[in-house]
Amino acid sequence: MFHGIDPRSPIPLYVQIAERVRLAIATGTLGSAAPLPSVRQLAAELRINPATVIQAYKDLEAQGFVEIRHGAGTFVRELAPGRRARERSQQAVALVRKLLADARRSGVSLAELQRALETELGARTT
Amino acid sequence: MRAMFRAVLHSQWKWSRLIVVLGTVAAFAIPLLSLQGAARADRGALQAPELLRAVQSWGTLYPLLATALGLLMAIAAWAPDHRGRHIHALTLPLARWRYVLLRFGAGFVLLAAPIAGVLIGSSLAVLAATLPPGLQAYPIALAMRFAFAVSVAYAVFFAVSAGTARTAGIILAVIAALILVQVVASMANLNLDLFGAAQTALLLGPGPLAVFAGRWMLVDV
Amino acid sequence: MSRLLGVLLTVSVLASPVSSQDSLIARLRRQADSLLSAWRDAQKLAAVADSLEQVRATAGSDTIAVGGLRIIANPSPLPLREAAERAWPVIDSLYGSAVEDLPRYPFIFRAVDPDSSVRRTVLHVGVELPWDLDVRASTNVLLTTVTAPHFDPALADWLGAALRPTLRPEDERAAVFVQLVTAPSEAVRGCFLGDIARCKDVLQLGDSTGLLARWYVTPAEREALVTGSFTDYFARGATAITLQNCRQHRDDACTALLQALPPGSLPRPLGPAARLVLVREALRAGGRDAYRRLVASPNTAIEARLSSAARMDIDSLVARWRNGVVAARPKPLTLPWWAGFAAIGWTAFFGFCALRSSRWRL
Amino acid sequence: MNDAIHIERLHYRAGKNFAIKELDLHVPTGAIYGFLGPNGSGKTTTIRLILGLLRPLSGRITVLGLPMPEQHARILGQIGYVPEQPHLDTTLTVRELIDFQAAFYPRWDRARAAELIKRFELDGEHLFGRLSKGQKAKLMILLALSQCGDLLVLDEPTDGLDPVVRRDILSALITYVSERGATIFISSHLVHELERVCDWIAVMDDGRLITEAPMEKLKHGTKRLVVMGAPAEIVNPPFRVLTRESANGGGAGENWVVGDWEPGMTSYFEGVGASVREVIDLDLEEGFVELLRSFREGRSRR
Repeated sequence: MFHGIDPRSPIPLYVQIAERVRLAIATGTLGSAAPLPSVRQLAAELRINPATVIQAYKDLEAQGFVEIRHGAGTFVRELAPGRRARERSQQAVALVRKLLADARRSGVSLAELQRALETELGARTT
Repeated sequence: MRAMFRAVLHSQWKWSRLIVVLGTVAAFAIPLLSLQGAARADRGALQAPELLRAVQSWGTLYPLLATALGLLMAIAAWAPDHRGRHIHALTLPLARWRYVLLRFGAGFVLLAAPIAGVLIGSSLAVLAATLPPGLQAYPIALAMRFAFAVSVAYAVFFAVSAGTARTAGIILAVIAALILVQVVASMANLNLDLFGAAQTALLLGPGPLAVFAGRWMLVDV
Repeated sequence: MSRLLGVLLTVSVLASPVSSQDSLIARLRRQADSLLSAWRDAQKLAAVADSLEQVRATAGSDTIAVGGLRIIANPSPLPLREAAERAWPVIDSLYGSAVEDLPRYPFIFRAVDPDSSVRRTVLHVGVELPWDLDVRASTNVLLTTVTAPHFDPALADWLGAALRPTLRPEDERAAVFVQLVTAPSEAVRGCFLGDIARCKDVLQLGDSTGLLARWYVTPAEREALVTGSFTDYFARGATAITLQNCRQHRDDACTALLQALPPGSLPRPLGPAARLVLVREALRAGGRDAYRRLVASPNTAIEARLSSAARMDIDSLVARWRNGVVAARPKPLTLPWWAGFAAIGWTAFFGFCALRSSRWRL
Repeated sequence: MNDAIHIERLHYRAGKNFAIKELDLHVPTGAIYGFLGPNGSGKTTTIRLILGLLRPLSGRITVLGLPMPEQHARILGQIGYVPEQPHLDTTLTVRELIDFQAAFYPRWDRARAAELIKRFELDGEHLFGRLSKGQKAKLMILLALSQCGDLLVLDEPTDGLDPVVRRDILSALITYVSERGATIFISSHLVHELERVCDWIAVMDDGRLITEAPMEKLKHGTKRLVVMGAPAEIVNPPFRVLTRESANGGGAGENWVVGDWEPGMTSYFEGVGASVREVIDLDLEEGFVELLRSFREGRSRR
């Protein structure tokens, strides 16, 4: 779930961790009330500062995704069904926005992008 | 403090095992060898003077052994530290002089073995040998003198090798200066006898080397 | 013819004085008288000179009289009075009654400043002493320069050293003890172990025939003696071969060599100290006038003189001597008491230096 | 002032050519404090001053609230130190070294030592001299951690080691920190590692501290800007101009590297009649390199 965390990217580590957890929740790999790895375990495994993991878990708690019970650890909260769908669509929007930024930087026009999308999707649906 | 001493002692034992064992064997053997002649009773009246000569010649080995032990033990105590440029010792959580004291004490504990070697060796030698009439054996006095000699030698070399290169340099500079002045004085034929004075200061009277200069006789009148 | 003439001449020469015999004899007598009177004058002159010298030496100096001692010395910081007070009892105990004639031989000292280079008139009488001697040194001077009442050559020969009063007889006895134990001679060892006859042999009392056999009993000793002290003496000339044989433990060769030594040069197994101690023992045992009896009959045998002085037979005297010596075993100089403390002190000092070394003080 | 290490106006001179001047350094308690700097910039010397191995000419050093070097014995009891070069005796075995160290530290944690020996697969009977570079580093880390110090001072602990060993060491460090909330003062050349772990970064060059800032502020505060039409002289900008050079490939564009950048600062450029075509993020390494270059140019210009 947390492979490929990149400390060199400008996005702070705790944001990346929070993203990954939200993605996992969205895709359902983390069912509701499923336990998240403990701060100590995750920090040691990813070799990052425990404070970063704590901050990521706090953000998730603030956004209502998880619930930190002191001494017992961190658990995914009961999510309203629509919440997961909304989370998935937000993920999609974020992906598209990133795609557009990359396209602009590499000078690809919108029309070409659209055509490539259709051929790619076409090939996928048949 | 006791645990620290045991740790320092163990490390120092590991570095100077060979020296201590060889030293003890030598210290045990010299008295026995020196009294070898005593057994030959057939020499009659000639036995006494010959025995005294033998004891005298073997006797010169004691101060040499004591100095060698002192020197080697001091080197064994400081060589590893010097190699690591003292970083390890300096980062230990105790006052610096305490660490030096531990090393100093550990050295003495290890030097107890050769001293015991002399004591046991000479006592055994005396028991085994038949002394000619009139001659007396002094094993304990000999062992005590050896112990003092070893401890003074160890302390001297310990101080020199514990000091930084600067202190060693200072000592060498002093000696060099003495030699220089003596040479200049002898060239200008002033009767300035520095070595004589130094010798009397060191050897005779309560000088540091007085204990080396005495009579190392296991058997005497 | 000439021979006849010669004879005539000699006869005439011989005969001529007869007439003038009495004139020659008279002349000779006159000459002898004049010589005699000249000699006497010279004697008187010498006596005057001596007394003058005496007066000059003693002029202006005070005399110190302690017991039988008379000391004439110029005023100086020399502690002569205390020295005399220390020396007198020892001298008195040695010479006993013979000290009455000591005052006739006063000490004449002149204290001089050893460092000054001013020229001093030569002193023919008395002794020059540096003026900075302490009491002990002055006492020793008195003891060594006291004139023995009756000088006796036979005794001196036998002793091999001058009989002097001593402040520390026990050191002398300790030295003799060391000789008794370490001398390479079976006889000496026998004496140490208690055989009085052997002691008399090694002290050279009694008849002095066949000394070699009695002094150096075993072949090993004889060989050790030859190789030890006579190697170069015998190495050259005819005796070289016998020396070689002696080296190969041939006892006859060694004995031959030793017997070939000129008489009296056979080294005595015990040094003079042993005999000195014996004499002191005799004088101590004999009471006040033991010394007088000792020097009374110079030409009788030594053991007779000793026994008469000590008023006991020679064997018991030698036994007393032996017991005194054996009891005087020297204190073993193994470790002076302060050496231990000095060593510990120096160890602590150097340890302290190690503690103070700069790296360790930060 | 609950800094684990607090240094004020530190002066130290070693021989003619090297000196630390006016060093002020604050390591907050509980932080993982990265100490970056090129070789010979005085990192090891600073660490030695912190540990009391060297005596400064002037200035005050307070470690864990205690003055150094007066209280060096007590402080060292609460510190785990891993030096740049192995400082342990080569003739002692691993077990002997551990026992030796244990005797000196009252808070020695035998369990942790045993657990680390297993985790690092160290053989107790091996002589320290014959261990590989990685094993030596692991042993020194083991000793430092087992001393249960509140402060770990690590002088390039993982430099020159293979990734596997580095991973083991870092995870052991992180576990220790999360368990005991200790402070780590780590000097290293592996910027990515520091980037991953540290929450504070200090950069030192030639005996002087260039900057000391939280990781986020340092990393996100340094940007490279592609600026068009900027005037030669700019008057007190809200950010720090580190370097300014014309873009390669001609044109009026210039590449600026700036520090203390806030997102809203592009408006400043409109004010001076210039425009920012692009704001490029820099990772720690690029930021570090730029910082050093600007510092050295600044120093050479002065």
